[in-house]
Amino acid sequence: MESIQEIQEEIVDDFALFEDWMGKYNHLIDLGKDLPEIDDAYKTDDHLIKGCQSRVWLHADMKGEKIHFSADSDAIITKGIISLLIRPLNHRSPDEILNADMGFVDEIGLKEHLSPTRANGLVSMIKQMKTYALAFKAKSL
Amino acid sequence: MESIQEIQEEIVDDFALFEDWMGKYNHLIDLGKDLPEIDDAYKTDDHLIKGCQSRVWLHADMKGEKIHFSADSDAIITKGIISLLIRPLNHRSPDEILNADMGFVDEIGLKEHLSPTRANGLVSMIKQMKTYALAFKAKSL
Amino acid sequence: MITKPETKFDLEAIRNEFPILNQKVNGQDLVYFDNAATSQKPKKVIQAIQDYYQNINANIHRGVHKLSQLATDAYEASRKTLQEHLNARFAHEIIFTTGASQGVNLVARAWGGKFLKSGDIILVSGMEHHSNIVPWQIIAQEKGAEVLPIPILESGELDLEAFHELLKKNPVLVAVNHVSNALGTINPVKEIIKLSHEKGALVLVDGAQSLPHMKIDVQDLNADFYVVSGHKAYGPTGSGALYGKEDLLKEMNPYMGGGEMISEVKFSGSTWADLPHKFEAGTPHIEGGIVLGKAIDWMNEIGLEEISRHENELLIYAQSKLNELEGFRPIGQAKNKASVLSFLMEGVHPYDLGMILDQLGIAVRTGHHCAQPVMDSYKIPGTIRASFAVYNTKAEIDRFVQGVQQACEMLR
Amino acid sequence: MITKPETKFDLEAIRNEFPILNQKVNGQDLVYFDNAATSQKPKKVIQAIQDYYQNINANIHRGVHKLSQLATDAYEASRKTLQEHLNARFAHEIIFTTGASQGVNLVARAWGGKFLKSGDIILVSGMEHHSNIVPWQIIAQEKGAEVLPIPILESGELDLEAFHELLKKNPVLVAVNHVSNALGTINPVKEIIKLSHEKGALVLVDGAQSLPHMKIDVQDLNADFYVVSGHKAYGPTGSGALYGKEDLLKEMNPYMGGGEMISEVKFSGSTWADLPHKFEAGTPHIEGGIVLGKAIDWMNEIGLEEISRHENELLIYAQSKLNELEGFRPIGQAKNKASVLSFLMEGVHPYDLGMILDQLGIAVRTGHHCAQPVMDSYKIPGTIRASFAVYNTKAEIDRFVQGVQQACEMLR
Ligand SMILES: Cc1ncc(COP(=O)(O)O)c(C=O)c1O
Ligand SMILES: Cc1ncc(COP(=O)(O)O)c(C=O)c1O
Repeated sequence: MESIQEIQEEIVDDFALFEDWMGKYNHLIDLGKDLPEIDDAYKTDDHLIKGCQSRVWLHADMKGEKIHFSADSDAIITKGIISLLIRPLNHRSPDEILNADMGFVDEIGLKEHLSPTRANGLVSMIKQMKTYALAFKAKSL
Repeated sequence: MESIQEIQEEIVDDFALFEDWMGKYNHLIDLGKDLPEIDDAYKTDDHLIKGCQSRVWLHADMKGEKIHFSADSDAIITKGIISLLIRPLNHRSPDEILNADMGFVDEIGLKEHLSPTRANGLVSMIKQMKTYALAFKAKSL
Repeated sequence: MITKPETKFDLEAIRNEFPILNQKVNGQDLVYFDNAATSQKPKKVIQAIQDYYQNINANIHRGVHKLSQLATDAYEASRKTLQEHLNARFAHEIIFTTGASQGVNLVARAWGGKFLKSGDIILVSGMEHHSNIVPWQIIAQEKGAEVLPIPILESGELDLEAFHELLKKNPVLVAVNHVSNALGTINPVKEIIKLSHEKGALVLVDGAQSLPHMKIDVQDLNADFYVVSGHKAYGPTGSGALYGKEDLLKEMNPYMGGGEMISEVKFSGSTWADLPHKFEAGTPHIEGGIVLGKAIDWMNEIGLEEISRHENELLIYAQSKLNELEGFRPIGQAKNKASVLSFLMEGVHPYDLGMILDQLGIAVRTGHHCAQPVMDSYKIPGTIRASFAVYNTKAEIDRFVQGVQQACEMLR
Repeated sequence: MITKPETKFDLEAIRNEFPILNQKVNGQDLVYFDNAATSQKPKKVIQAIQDYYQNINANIHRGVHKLSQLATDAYEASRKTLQEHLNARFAHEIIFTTGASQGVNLVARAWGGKFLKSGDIILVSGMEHHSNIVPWQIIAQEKGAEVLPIPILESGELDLEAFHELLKKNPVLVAVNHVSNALGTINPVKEIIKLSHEKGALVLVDGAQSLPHMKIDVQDLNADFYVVSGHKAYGPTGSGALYGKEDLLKEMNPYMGGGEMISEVKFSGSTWADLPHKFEAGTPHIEGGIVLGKAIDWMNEIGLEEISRHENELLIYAQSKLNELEGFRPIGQAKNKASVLSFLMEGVHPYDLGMILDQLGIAVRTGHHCAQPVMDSYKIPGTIRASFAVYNTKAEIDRFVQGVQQACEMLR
């Protein structure tokens, strides 16, 4: 399997193909549409991430040593962003996830999503993924 | 007896003799020093005028049809200003006092004392003098 | 009576007064349609701020020195401007606040803290901004009182029949906005006040959204309390005012403790200053207070009638253009509306639409607009809101409508 | 560790940054010695205000559009600046306020409203500004708690022996300023906090007068709450901050209700947002919050050590010059003092002296300086207070001392 960083570089390269924001956003929207559906059982308030203007549900399972994420949102661009985050972090060990540097979102040119305002859930999403990782790590100790 | 306005004009003329603020203030300080003393019995909290940075006591008596004012302050410039106000208004009928236009203080070039800030009691003093007049008028009706 | 000087509405001249509008956002000319959140500021206002700091900055009310006097005079002159603008009886009925929210909180705490009793009922309209709901909830909980919503109709208007029924419960206070920030509805506050008074209830009107758009006359309305926000009306951030009837303000508790608001402080007990100082503890936002008056002057120079005529034109134009788009669903269609246009596009999440519009340089707001109960009553998570100010143009609306169309094509 | 850049203290360059100082007052060059009331603002601060309104003005935290993001980022960056400047552990321990007064009121209401019980004791130093007395009196009265003063000595220092005795009463909170605005005393707050904590009392430190003059380290002090005011530290009016320890802030009630501070609003009940938003209801003074950070940057560019070294020189110089005048009586002669010089001239009322100095273009403050209990303990109605900032000069002090002499000759 590729490393987290390799996948991130791939994603950055993918986005580099687009010359304007329209291309990027269309790609993001496509990614959103392709995001595997989350089990309806997890679309509950417990799984809602606070601090997003659109609703975002995130669930994590431990399969063996690895964490499996699934997520959904009512907004399609948000789903695209979720997809960007899940791709590199899915099926990784808690430590890998905890150590992952997610700065690649900036390189894509989606910096507006990185700003720590409450309208944007990206920071909260990353935090929540890392929180899951931490919880699973604690359990396994 | 001269009219209120005549006395005011006199005061304005007096002050016009001074070319600079020093002269004016020295004159004001002299007026303050010359202000007749108030009866100690009236230097009580009841007679304090609110809104002055220095303490100002004002008392009014009805003598016949006319009002007699006496006042004091712990600050000498304030006493000078009191003196400016009392001179035209003393021994006048309530109506004369109520109708008096006190804009002459402005003409003297002591405008800074007229500003309705709470540091400056001039406005409060004039108000209090008119309040006394109103009270005596009401009583006599 | 002052006769109004002849004014000619010159949109280009007005736009030239707003340096920020000449900006590129994401490579495109900025279209700023987030005016209900906060308005942009004319040069006159920005310049007045600079003038304040370069010429007369000083702490007010207590200084004997010249700068302090100049600053105090300017501050009190601004209070007078607000008094005249809102047609209050006395200048001391105007309390400077940091915005509409603080105004409501002040009344909830200083009036409610003293007079609210267990079992009392407060009616709050169902289209209020959180700032006119939560302060009542907090004080009501403290006092064992109850906050009941006045329901709204599908049209986005208050359900006046339901209101009549609710009045039978003898509420002690009714809280309602003059203009809804989420729906644009202009509420019949004069009638609401009259009905409420007949039942002995006081009325607080939230004028955060009315000040920038229309003439307000607190005596004609007979409002007991009226709060406004400066930053939404071309003024500085952190500025605002509360109007309250003198006799009510006099009876209320102080709100904050501090300098300025006292008559005498002793450890054995302190006494309060007269109005308006009783409610203005600490060094106020002097710059904000002074320059809010300049913003009001600026609006009056253009003329409130001209402002609302122009904005209304924009509203009607935008509505008719959007109507041509597939899946357009306006939220809030009251007969009487200010220049706030809330809507949804079928199959498109407001957030997605907002993001794409932003890429096109167009600033709108998306979400619940701090009015979750409104969204709940429509059973929607939020809306897209375009809100217009005097400097907006039809050409901007064309770009906006085109942007909405383009975004929908991308997103659907 | 960041190594400090070499700075050279260049007084003339500093003065050039303050356009207001070039002014004539009553025909004379302005000497501004009323800095403890409010400081003047450097060009950098005035320019930052203009930049804000001309480039990024928008409402913060909720907008998806570019301007809103820029404004939010700038606002949060300023919070970070304050965090670093005060050495708080987390940025969310910094709550933006409208000044020191609101900071104290917030704690009194949001902490006291929840935790204060009947019979509880709050110790308040006898040299507090009204803003750190009255809020405690108000909440204490509501809750049946008691406010006891910590006496002060003739020297203008706190009576630490008496404080020891008072601690035996097991107070729940101690309120004390870092620097007294009326006397200039720098209080040993670290020691006071240590002693208070040993007895289980929380400590609120009023830093309104320390922020402009010295390095503050809330963790080193171990302060529970620390309030500052922006306008006294070269920042805009209406700006300020409260530092509070995370666990304390988390447990407290909200202060105001409104937008921003909620997580969810329903008529059946609302829930609160996380820190710091829980305490920042309504649209904040965005300009003030952002530019306060710039003012702090400006101070740090000069260097706090340089600032206090210069101010201390002025204090010593002024004191020695005034000492030569007949009837000079300093009020407050603590060993550890900031650049506040309170005094009386025998046989002269402070108000008279202030008026004459004003005629000479010299701005000082006269009166009780919102600290009536201090005046009561000295049994005086007030003092004349000259307070120095980094831009003041010895030449100005010469003019001031000459002015005092001249005034005394006129007045005696
Ligand atoms: C020691 C002290 N505390 C509190 C305050 C109140 O600060 P603000 O007026 O900024 O609220 C002041 C200002 O006068 C002060 O000097
Ligand atoms: C209707 C309404 N009320 C109250 C407020 C709160 O005003 P402010 O944020 O200025 O306190 C707003 C602003 O969002 C509003 O639109």
